[in-house]
This record gives sequence, C-alpha cells and structure tokens, in this order.
Amino acid sequence: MSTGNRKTVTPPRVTIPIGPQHPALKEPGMFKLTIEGERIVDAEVNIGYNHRGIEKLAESKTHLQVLYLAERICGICSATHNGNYAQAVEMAAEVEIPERAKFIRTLTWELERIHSHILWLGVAFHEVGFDTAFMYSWRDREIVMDMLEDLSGNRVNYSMNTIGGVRRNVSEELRSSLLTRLDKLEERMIYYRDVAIQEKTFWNRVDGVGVLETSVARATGAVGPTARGSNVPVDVRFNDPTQAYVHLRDSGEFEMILSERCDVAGRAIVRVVETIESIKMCRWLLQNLPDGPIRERVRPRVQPNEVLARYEAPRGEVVHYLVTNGTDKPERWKVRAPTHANWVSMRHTLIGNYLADAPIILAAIDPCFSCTDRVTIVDTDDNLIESVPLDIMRVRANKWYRQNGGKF
Amino acid sequence: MGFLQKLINKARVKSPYVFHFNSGSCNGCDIEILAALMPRLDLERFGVKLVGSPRHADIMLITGPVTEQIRPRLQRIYEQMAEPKFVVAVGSCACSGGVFRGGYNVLGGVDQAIPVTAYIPGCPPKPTAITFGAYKLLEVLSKAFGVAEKKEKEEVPFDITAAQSEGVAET
Amino acid sequence: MSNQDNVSIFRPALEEGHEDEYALLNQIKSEMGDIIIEEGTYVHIQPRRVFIQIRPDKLRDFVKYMQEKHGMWQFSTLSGRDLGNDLQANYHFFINDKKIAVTIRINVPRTMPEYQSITDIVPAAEFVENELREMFGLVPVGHPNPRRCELPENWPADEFPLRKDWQDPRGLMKRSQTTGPKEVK
Amino acid sequence: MSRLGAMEKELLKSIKKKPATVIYPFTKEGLNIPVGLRGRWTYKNPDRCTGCKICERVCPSSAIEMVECGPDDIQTKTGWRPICHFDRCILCAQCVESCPRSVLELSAEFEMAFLSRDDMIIR
Repeated sequence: MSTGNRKTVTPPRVTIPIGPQHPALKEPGMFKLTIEGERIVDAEVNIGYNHRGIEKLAESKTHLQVLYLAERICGICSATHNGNYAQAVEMAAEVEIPERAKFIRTLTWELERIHSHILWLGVAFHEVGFDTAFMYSWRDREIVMDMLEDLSGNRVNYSMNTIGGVRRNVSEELRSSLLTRLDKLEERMIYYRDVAIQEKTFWNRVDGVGVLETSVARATGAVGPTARGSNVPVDVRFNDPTQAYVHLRDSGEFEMILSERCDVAGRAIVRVVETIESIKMCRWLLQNLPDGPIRERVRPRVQPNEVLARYEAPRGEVVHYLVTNGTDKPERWKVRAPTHANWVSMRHTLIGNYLADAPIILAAIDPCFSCTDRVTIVDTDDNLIESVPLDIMRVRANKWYRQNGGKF
Repeated sequence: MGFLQKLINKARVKSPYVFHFNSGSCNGCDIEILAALMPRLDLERFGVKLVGSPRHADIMLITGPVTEQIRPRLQRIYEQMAEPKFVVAVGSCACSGGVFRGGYNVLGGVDQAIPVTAYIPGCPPKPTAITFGAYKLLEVLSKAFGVAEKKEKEEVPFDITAAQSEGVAET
Repeated sequence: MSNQDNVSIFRPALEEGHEDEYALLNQIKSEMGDIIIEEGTYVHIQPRRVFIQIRPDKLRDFVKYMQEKHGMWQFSTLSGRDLGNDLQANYHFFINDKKIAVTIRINVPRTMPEYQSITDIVPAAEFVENELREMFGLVPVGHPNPRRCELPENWPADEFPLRKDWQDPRGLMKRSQTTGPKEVK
Repeated sequence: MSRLGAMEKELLKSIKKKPATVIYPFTKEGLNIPVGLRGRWTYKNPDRCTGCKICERVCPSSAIEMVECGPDDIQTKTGWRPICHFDRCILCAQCVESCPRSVLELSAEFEMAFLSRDDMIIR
C-alpha cells in the first residue's frame, strides 16, 4: 500500500540554550529557546548568574554605604538605584530635601535616561546589522556621557545623590554649557528618530516582530518602554511622581509616550521619542533651576518605618521596599529592577517568531542585554553540540533574511 | 627563539584579540569596554579586536566579582583559551570584589578563580584608562616576548590642569 | 505574634490630604472586613501608599476581589520579611486608575511556611515567588513552575540566606573578603 | 513608509568632518577631563591629618585601612594614618567628603594599570 510508505516530515524540535556568555554588554542570563524549523515554540529564561547577594550585604552596611552599593546594582541605571535609595531613606526619616537638590537629582536621572536610550538604540541598530548607525549613535552618546562626567566627576557611577540631597552643585558656567550641548543632542536625536522610522534597513527588521499584545503585557506585569510600546500607560514619572517630577507634571508640557504598535518597532519609537522628551525635560529643569542649598542634614539613625519608593528607570519601574528599625542600618531592603519584571513577558514576545529575530527581540526589552552572545545548539536527536557565537548567529540571521525576506 | 616564533610573537603583540567576559558585574565596566572600542577612542587602532569566542582570543577581559554560579563557567572558558593567554581584571570588582566584598555569593576578585596578568582599577575605569591598560599590557608583552621596539615613542607632554581650565572639549 | 520592634514601624497618616487612600481602604474594609487583620492595615504617611494585612488562607480570594472590583492589574513585586516567629510576604500592587500602591501582606508561621501561590491569577508573580522560596523558605503551594532561579546550583536546600538567623555556616561571607590573589593550580 | 536619503546625507557630511577619534595615548588632547574628576586616591595633606579614622568607617568597600605612622611619616595626633587598598577603592569620594579637615583627595589622574595587587596599596 502506497500510504504505508508515506512519511510525515515534521520539523525537528530543537532546544537552543543562549548564554550565559556575552561579549557585548550585560548580565549573564540564559534563554532556552525551543524551535521547530525556524519558529520559536517555547522559551524559558534562566537567571541567577549575576546574583551577588546585595540584599543580605546591605543589612551589614550603614545607609550611607548602602547608597554606593545600590549604585552598583546596575551600571547603566546607577543614578536610578542610588537616587531611589536616597529617596527611600529620606521618606523613612520624613525629611524634605531642598528644591534645588530635587531638581539636580531629577536632572541626573533624566540625563541617564538619555544615555541609556541612546545606548539601546545603538545596540538595536547593531542587532539588525545596521552598524553604521550603531557607530554614529555611540559617537553621539559621548556627548551625554561628557555632560554627566562634567556634572558628577565620573562617567558611569555618578554618586550624585546622598541622603538629604545631592553632593555637587551645578555652577552657572556648567549650566550654560549643558544647555548648549542639549541643543546639539536634540538635533541628533531628531535625526535618529527619522533614521529609525525611515530607513528600511532598520524598519523592515522590526516591523511586526516580537508582538506583545496589550492584554498580555498587562497580565505579565511588563514595565517601562516594553509596556508603553504595547499601549499600557505605566510610567511612574506621571503616575506616582516624586522629586521634581511633580513640577514637570504640573507644568503640563510633558506627556507619557505610548505606542499602539505592540511590536519591536513600537518599543523603538517609544524609546526614541522619549529621549527627545527627556532632553526637553532636562532643558526645562536647567532653565527653572531654583536657588538655595543643595543638601539637608539627616541624622544617621533613621526612625522605624517602612516605605515603598518607586521611580521610573530607563527600563521601567524600580521598586525599593525599605524597612528601617531605628539604627543606622536597614532592616530589610528589597529591590525590584525593571528587567526582572520583563522576563515573564519576554517568553510571550519570543513565541511564534523566527529564530532569526531572536536577538532583536531579546534586545528590545533592553535586558541588561548581553546575555545573547554565545549560542549553543543542542540537537536533541543525536546530542550534537555546536557552539555558535552570536555574531555568526547574526550573520546567519541576515542571510536568512536576504533569502526569505527579500526586502533589503 | 626561531625566526618564525619571533614573527608570531610580533604578530601577537601587534594585534591581540580580546574576549570579554562578564562574571557578575554591574555592566558599568562592560559598557566602558565597549565605549573604548567605539569611535571616540577606537581601540582597534592598536589592532585590538573584540571576538565572540574564547578559542580565538589572546586576552580575556573580565569584569565583575565572580559569582558562585559563574565560577565553573569562567574556569572552563579559561581552559578553553589557547596558550599563551592573558587575563585582565577590569574594574574594582574584578580586582578584589570592590563593594561586594563580604557577599555570600561572590568570590571577591577574578584572581580567586584564575590567574590574572594585569589589573585596571576604577569603578568603572574610564575608556581612556582601559585604553591605557591595554597599551601598557602590550608594552609588557612585547618586552616579555623580546620584540620591543628599539626606539621608544616619545609621549607628548600634556598638562591636565590647562585642559580643565579650557573647559569642555568639543565633540 | 510579631515581636515588639515591628509594631512601631507603622506610621499611619492623618485623614487630611489622604482622602483617596482612606476612601479605598474603607471600601475594602466594609466589603472584605472579615479577612483583614487590623494590626498591619493602615494608610502610610507617604502619599499614595496603602498597606493591608490579610489572613494567609484568603490571599487568592482577596487578590481576585481586588482585580475585579478595583482594577488592580499592575503587579510590582513581592518581598519577604523575617519577623522572628513569623515570616511575612508582601505583595506590592499598583492600582493604575486610582494611582494608589497597595501592599497586601500575609504572615505565616515559621514552622509551617506555606501559603497558596497566586501565579495562575497574576502571571507576573512567577519569578518573584520562586525567589521568595529560595531566599526565605516561604513555599508558595501550587506554583506551576518551581525551580531554582537566583542561588547557585550547589546551594543546600535547607539554607535561606535572607532569614535573620542564617549564620553563614560555610564561611562564605568571610571568604569573599579577599586581600590578595589566591594561589590557583 | 521607507525612503532613501536619511543616512546617505549624513555619510556625505562626515567626509568634511574631523575624525571623532582622539589619538590617545599619544596625546590627551580632545579628551574630556572635567574639574572634579574622581581619579586616584591621594593622601594629600598629611600635616592636617589627626588620625580620627572617620574615613575608614565610612568607606563602603573597606578600602581604607588605618596603619601606625612609620618613622618617615608625618606623625598624626593619634599615631595612625590611612592607607588605601586601591584594588578595592570604588572612587566614590565619600572619604573625601567625610574628612573633617580635607586631608584626602581624589586626584585627576586616571591612567592606572597594575601588574600585581601588592602594587595597588597607596600610602
């Protein structure tokens, strides 16, 4: 019988662990992608390679020392954790810091957002194989890095905040120089917005890729540009403002950036437009900088209290839950970094997409990202193990797109 | 030393391939390493190339205090590198554990897991410091291999305070 | 129940200036009053913060009620605390429409640290519930995907580093205070 | 949606531009070295030091250690002086800020590379 010889050909189901190595950027993480042919059918995230036991360590340090420990949770959002911890301790001690300190703190936060988003933009350009724009954007990122260095004295860990205010003042000279450079930066960012939207090299690779529906984004607790790219209005700067964001919100000149696209392109647009908005915020803050002292004395022993401090980091909402007990050390300090909230939704963005798109989808949540570097392909049938660096994977992805996408 | 060996050593010093490994760092050092390879300081001028596989690399740049979970992977990757291999610890965490000393899940420095050739302190080191570190390591290597150039390049004297008073450099 | 230090950490706010928060808390109290434990329930002096302590066995009911009645879909995080005799789990939610952060907490006895997982109704809680189990030994019963996520693979299963009585039996914290390179083979 | 030209114009423009690369380490021109850069830890004014140990206490990474003054050092009031284990220093400048008599400083020197951890103790 002829039907007896018929063979049903199903694409083999293969599991690909990605990570934990990464020569490019961020935390070591591991993604196990299960694929059928070119389609991803399941994804699992393994973390913990970067677990340093910070929360335990903090219980043996004073509030002032934890401030610097908090800064080193993440090198890209260092001012975020540093400032948010400072603000948590101030809330616990029920101290109101001077207005000028609030403005300078917010200015550091916003400048950091600009640098982080330009960094992401560069990485996204790199992941889709558009290295010219990658180099351009990193060249222009040096402008904002120099601004931060002039402001704080270090390029990455700014140590600008202290408990009760900020540590460095903004001189009149620095203020005008920052304003000039903000103009230049804005011009460049508008240009990158046009590149991101109009260059088909970039657009065709992100359009309709990695879809995360609004309902899924809500249920899985996505935060930051990942959620706002799916039209979920979560932005702590507007929903739960602290520091000078209260003034920024009240001025009515700024608005939450949302996109209805739900795909990687939506997230890219949210980030680029948000950068331009951030530049405007920085300018507003510098122009309306009030006079006065920059720090308030806070006693090292903080009264027993519990606070929940929230702030919108470049990648999303940061939550610090701090319990103080009357000594100069924290009783319990819990940190929820934004990427941690995005892991759950990541699975949904990956499923159903092509393997070739995996690097850009992983990069799109800005996952303290570099996890995506060395890929090991394990064939489940004969246990053949092949080690593939991400750059080769990227070349394969580009080749696959040339053959199948054909839009380049 | 045979002529061929000398040639190989010379080539090695002229164009070292580096591999970057994050052993639990905060990403600060990682982006600064990347920034050192970017247009402003273009480390590739010295022939330094960032590669994705330890098998291709001569120098491994390590950032981070080495967490317990990553230690066996770090040691395995170190073993995979071809001889001669050099390890550079970038940043305070990689040098000694830095602010994470006393944590229950870190080893406190790369030298607790694998031998380290050079240390670049700083939290994080500026890209210029990384460039300087790479440059210095190349000098040391060329001496060790006996391929140092006879004539030392003269450094242009530079006054830091003068540059600071001039204000901000134009980008 | 709880030791004395923890009673004093509550700093309730005056009604004035916190009308929205009190309105929400009073509505919840009138509708779900039987499962709320008064001791840890209050409006915090910080703007937009409400803390609610409930009976551990009613956690799922309460979360479902909050989702249906108050549109509480944004889950922030889950943090644990060691209170001595009890272990505490704090679920931090944010009500986006009313702009109020709600913390739901449950105390479970240290001898039987188990409660019902809410991962199936709040998918975002998957990672943090795993994390809480590792760090405090608070077991979410019915978790769909229990696995190790933060600690290294060779970590003993009966040690929970964030409990206050964890005394570092293997000298790990001392080991990492290095002063020089270690001789390696 | 897509059109040509956004990138090409920029490419043409950059022909006329100066190269963005700074030719460090042969010259430091063009680098951004701001006032107040946090660089190498220095024991700048030993004559003012009283040996009060505040710097040791505030250091988040326990990089500063108090040692007894040697015979060549300037003798402080308590007979102790700080040294810095620079491999642990995180350049936060909290010791500089906490010092009541501005003894310490983080200088603008940032070019640091060492071959051994023993060389990294700054006296």
